Amino acid sequence: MKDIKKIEIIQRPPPPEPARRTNPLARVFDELVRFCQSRSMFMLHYCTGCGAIELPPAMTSRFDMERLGIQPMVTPRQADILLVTGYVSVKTLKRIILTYEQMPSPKYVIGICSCTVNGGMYWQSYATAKVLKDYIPVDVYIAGCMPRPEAVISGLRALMEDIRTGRGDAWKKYYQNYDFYLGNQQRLFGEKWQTPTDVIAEAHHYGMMTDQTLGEHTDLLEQNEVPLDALRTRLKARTE
Amino acid sequence: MRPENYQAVNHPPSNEYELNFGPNHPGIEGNYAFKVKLNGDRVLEARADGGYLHRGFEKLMEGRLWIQNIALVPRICVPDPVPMEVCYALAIEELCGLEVPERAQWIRVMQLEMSRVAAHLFAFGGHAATTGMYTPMFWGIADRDLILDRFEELTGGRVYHIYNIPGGVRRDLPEGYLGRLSGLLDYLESRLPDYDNLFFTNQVFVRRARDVGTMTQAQALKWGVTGPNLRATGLALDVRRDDPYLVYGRLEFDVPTEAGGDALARNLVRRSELQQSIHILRQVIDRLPEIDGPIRCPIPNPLAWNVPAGEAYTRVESSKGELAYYVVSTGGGKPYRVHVRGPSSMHAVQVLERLAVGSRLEDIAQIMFSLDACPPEVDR
Amino acid sequence: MSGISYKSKGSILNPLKNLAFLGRGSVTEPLEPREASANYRGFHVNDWELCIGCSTCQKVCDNAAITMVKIPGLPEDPVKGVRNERPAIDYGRCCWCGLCVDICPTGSLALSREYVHTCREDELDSYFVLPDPNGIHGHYFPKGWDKSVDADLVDLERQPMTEMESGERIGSFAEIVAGYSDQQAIIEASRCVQCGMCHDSCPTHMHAPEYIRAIWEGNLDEAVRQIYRTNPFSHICGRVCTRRCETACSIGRRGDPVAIRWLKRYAMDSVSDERVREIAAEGKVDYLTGRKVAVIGAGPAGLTAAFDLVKKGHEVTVYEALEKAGGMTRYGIPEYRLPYDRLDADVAVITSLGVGIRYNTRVGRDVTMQQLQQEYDAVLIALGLQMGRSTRIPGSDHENVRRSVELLRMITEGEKFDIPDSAVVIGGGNVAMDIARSLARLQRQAYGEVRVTVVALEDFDHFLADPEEVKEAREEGVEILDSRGPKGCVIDGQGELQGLKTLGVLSIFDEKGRFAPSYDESDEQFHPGHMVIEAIGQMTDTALLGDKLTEQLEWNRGRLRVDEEGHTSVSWLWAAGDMVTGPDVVHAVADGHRVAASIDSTLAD
Amino acid sequence: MDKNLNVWLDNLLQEIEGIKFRRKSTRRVRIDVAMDALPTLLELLQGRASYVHLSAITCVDWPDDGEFELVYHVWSYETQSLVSAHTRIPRDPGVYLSIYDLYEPAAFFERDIHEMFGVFFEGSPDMEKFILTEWDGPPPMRKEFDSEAFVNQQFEWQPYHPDWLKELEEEGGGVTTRPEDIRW
Repeated sequence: MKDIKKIEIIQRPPPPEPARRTNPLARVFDELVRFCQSRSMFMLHYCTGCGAIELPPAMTSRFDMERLGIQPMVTPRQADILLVTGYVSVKTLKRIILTYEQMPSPKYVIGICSCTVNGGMYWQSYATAKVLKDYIPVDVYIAGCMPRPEAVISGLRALMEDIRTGRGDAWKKYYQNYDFYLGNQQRLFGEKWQTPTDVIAEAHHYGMMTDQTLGEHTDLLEQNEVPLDALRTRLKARTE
Repeated sequence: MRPENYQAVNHPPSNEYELNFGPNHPGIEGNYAFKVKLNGDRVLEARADGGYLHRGFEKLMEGRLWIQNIALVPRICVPDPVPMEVCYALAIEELCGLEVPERAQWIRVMQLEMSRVAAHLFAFGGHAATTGMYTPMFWGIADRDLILDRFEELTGGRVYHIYNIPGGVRRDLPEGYLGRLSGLLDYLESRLPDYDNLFFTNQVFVRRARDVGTMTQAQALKWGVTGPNLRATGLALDVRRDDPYLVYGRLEFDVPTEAGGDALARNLVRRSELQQSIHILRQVIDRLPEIDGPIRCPIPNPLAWNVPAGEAYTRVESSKGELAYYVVSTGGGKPYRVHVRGPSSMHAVQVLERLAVGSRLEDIAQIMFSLDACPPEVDR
Repeated sequence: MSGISYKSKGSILNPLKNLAFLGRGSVTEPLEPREASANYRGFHVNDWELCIGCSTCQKVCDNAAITMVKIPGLPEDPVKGVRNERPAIDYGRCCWCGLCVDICPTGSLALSREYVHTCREDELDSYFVLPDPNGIHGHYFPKGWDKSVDADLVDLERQPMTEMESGERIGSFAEIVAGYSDQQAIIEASRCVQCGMCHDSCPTHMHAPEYIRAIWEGNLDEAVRQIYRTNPFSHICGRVCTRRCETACSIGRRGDPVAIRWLKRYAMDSVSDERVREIAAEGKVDYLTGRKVAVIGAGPAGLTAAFDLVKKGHEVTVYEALEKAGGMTRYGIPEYRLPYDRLDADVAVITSLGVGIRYNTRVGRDVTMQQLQQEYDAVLIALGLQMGRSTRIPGSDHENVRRSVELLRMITEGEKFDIPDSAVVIGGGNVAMDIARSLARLQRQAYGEVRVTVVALEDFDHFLADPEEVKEAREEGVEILDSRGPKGCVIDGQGELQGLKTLGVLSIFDEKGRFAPSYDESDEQFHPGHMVIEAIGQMTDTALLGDKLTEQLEWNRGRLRVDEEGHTSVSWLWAAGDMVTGPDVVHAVADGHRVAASIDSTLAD
Repeated sequence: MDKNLNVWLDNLLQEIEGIKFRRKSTRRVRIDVAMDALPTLLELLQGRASYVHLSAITCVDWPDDGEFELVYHVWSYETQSLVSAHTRIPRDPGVYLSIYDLYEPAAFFERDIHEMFGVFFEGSPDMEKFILTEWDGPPPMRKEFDSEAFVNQQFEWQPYHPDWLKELEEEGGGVTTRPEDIRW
């Protein structure tokens, strides 16, 4: 059964060419879409690290990111931006990847603080992942430890500008180079690492299959695939 | 491709089910999670799941010089960093026998209270947001930001001040600083009635928080609850008064209490502490100009600094409760062992797990925010 | 209980309270970033003019965020303590704690008020920044967190050295400097930031950071071990070294440099002579190579070479014309600066390793160079500068016009001479100070008062002698006059020397930088003195080489020409020490090591 | 306060053998006690001397002695003083008794010590992993675990090579000392 599937993967058709819009009207339409997109973004409400402490000021009246059209959103399914605020412990990184994969495309990742770049001040720590962009593609980095709300807003504006000009497409990299990202994830979490989201199928759907999408790591993914099961929590009866 | 692998999820035969609550959840303070077992929306069992913010601080500190750790310690509790810095500095001062100049002690008290005000504003803002009241959150956080402005002016950093080093503080007050701080206190004091109107006596909040997460005095003592959460059960216990450090022994302040022991009482204690902290800050502003002198005693070259062998246990009252550092030195250039006892390590784990049982699912957020649990303190 | 009445039910009109807020302004800040506070900790700026590349910031950085980068084109000068390296900051690590600023010995590093930097994933290289005065994006931002007196983590003040009072010390030749106590030494050693500038600037590259660290750790054996890695004359160098290390010391940029010389002295004095000998013998090979080396001159250079060679298993014999070893350090340096027993201790370490010294054996008189050539595989000449130069001014051939070298040797040997009741010293170097202060002591002992005048060509801003020497000499009653050139000695009708006439100096060097002093003829002064001492430099007496050898050798303006390793043009002959490098103990030691390595490798072939 | 404490401590000394007592300051007392006697001591402290608040339990690793030091910090709200009870247990097998019956907060600290040091507490209600659920290495707080070496082996660093550095390298300059070369 597994072997058959593996062959199936290899025989997948090459990724289709991204559709080109030659019609000038369509291009104007694209512009408009991007403009609207850049001015209406939902930021996932997930405080992954200490940099999150500067997000409430940025969100609330003093720095007011709502005037940019950015609002917190509680579910990943409706969020556009994932802010990785600072260090990511390995345990959190799993949740970040799960969350990221759940977010609908186009999605944007902002890496805040030093820690997302090169480990930051926890570079010696056995518990934190060091280079975020090895695990998920990042659109914008904001420097600081932690960055002030003004810097966060500057970063968000940079992202908006990228989206408006059509450059904010780091999310495509995740599909195009899925094998690379998965490989790094597997290195950290072990070979059995699985996520409930079928990224390969999504890559097909978006037409973003490249020769980098599949590779040895995705093979491993298929090999170790286990049927989805209800998550079992280990709860013990506790007597008061 | 994937659907063919799907298997039907076996539902338990009763209404009982298990739910992962957090870490990515607006009702969770910080990055923290619960696994809860529910019957309907009634919590049968809750189990804290931490470690999302674990960085191995205690291990990291063993690998760094004594002075380098001053940059590390404030990160252990993000909303209220100053007690961390002061507590660590106090421990080293005890080990080295350093005499902190009086002026530095007053400046430290000033920061501690500023930090407490900021943390309490943040806490009630967060609690308001989970109650569905966004205006108090906006107000609390915006007013906290004004304190951060003063911190920035004093220490050069908005959130991570890295300002207290063993032996004293790193800078003297800027010109006219106390005047501006005094102005800020006037403003904050004028805001207190607004907060009361909007939040603390607002029936929407009062009825939501009353009798949620109630603990008795005996339970609180048994569970190791400290700080405002303990005082909300009617016990006037405060490290600042019982185990005075710095110049707290010479300051006049009340230790406010409430009798209820519920989420409402805990918030009201914090509200009263805002008032007390402002009161303390005013005393500092009055006294500080009279106290001249250095702001730091001489300390050795950081690269050649061996702290004498020994151990010290220092306690500080943070906005969350009793914060303690246990520092062991073997006479080397780096700490041999640093243990951080964050107040939330009780509140966010055992206390929350117990208070949640029997409450409703939506109360978990209420309880967590009313306990002002700070996950990074737990995870460290 | 607080007085908050949460139990009141409120009123339906409560929302009307909102009206009170109608008049309030918005708290919202403009979208553009605000200016940060006056001591904000933003991105780094570094003043490249001030920065010396000492890498102290790198050591204190808790996040390993600082990389030292070599920048070609920047000045690099080990003697001044400047490296052409600058710190580069990794903003993927930095936590903006500002410890690097607080510890920066020069005060070049600061944090600016700039705090916004964003980039895309492929531009992440922009997180690795080489800070310069312009900041990360090349826009000017005012400085934020800067060096301040309060926050300075560098201890700028040196531990005071206990010295004899001038009144006390003038009466005798006892050592002036008391040396550090244990506690003082540890505190002084703790000031070191281990930048290694001293190591780079030292002619023999002593491992000063290592031994200072060892002193701080209380491990004095280790300190001595580190010292003996490069310098067998450590008692001497701990007292009279010209200490280029302290000139280069990065702490000295803004404060007192670490007292490296005194620390070395402390380490040497604290360890017993026997233990020093044991430590010095570590690493000596336990076999003999069967090669024999002759060293002429038991001064620092010759003995250092002998020390190295004997540790490599060669048999070394040192020929010394005088009756004791030490060369100029014994016969040129007065006892109040360098007690003879310490010098003896240094020599004893070397002899204990098996170096044989033949005293009172003058090559050229008692033994010839030809004999040495036949008897030994290699010969090293380390003669030193034992002949004083003369000013050749009118009257300088008078018997009471003496050379400082000769006089100092006589004082050391206890030879009797007529102590003049007044004297004039020509010269402004340390030797001039030595002879002036020695004479002052003798005068005090003989007449109870000091009448010594020193006239120097240089002005005080460019003085050659160490400032402490000048200060101490003055305290001892020596009169020092700067910018005065000698015109002639005044001799009265009876042929008695009466004093020296000097002229004011206009300039010392001509426009090409050559030594050609010009004088102001109208500014003439007379300095009375029954003795005039010339302390203007020394030269080597190479007569012992013999005519044949002198012809074989290559010469450069009267100096023996040697290659970089001290090898002369004659294959079996090497030369080292002051006669090659000029007068300085530590240079001589460095030269001794260099030439020993050369001899060793030649003998091994 | 001090007087009472002294009287009480005298009584205590009579009841437990092998106890060492040192007053560090007016509010800090250090007691060294053998591992068998510690539960008794804590029971007495709690039951008779009002030390009801367990502030923390600290574990200190002394690999050279082959021991773990456990420090129980208990605070008395009445006498307003802190007693730190030190005891040492053998590193191998690293098993000790839980004091959960006496002090409930001990559950958290014991669980934490179990995760971080691998000391098992018999009778503790919960020895499951809490923080390091996704960690399968050795207990990280033990001295022999070298976090920095682990990190360098496990993770890769951001490879910076900015333009300015390329230019400098062309001119003959470049990186001379990396931070990892001079770890202090």
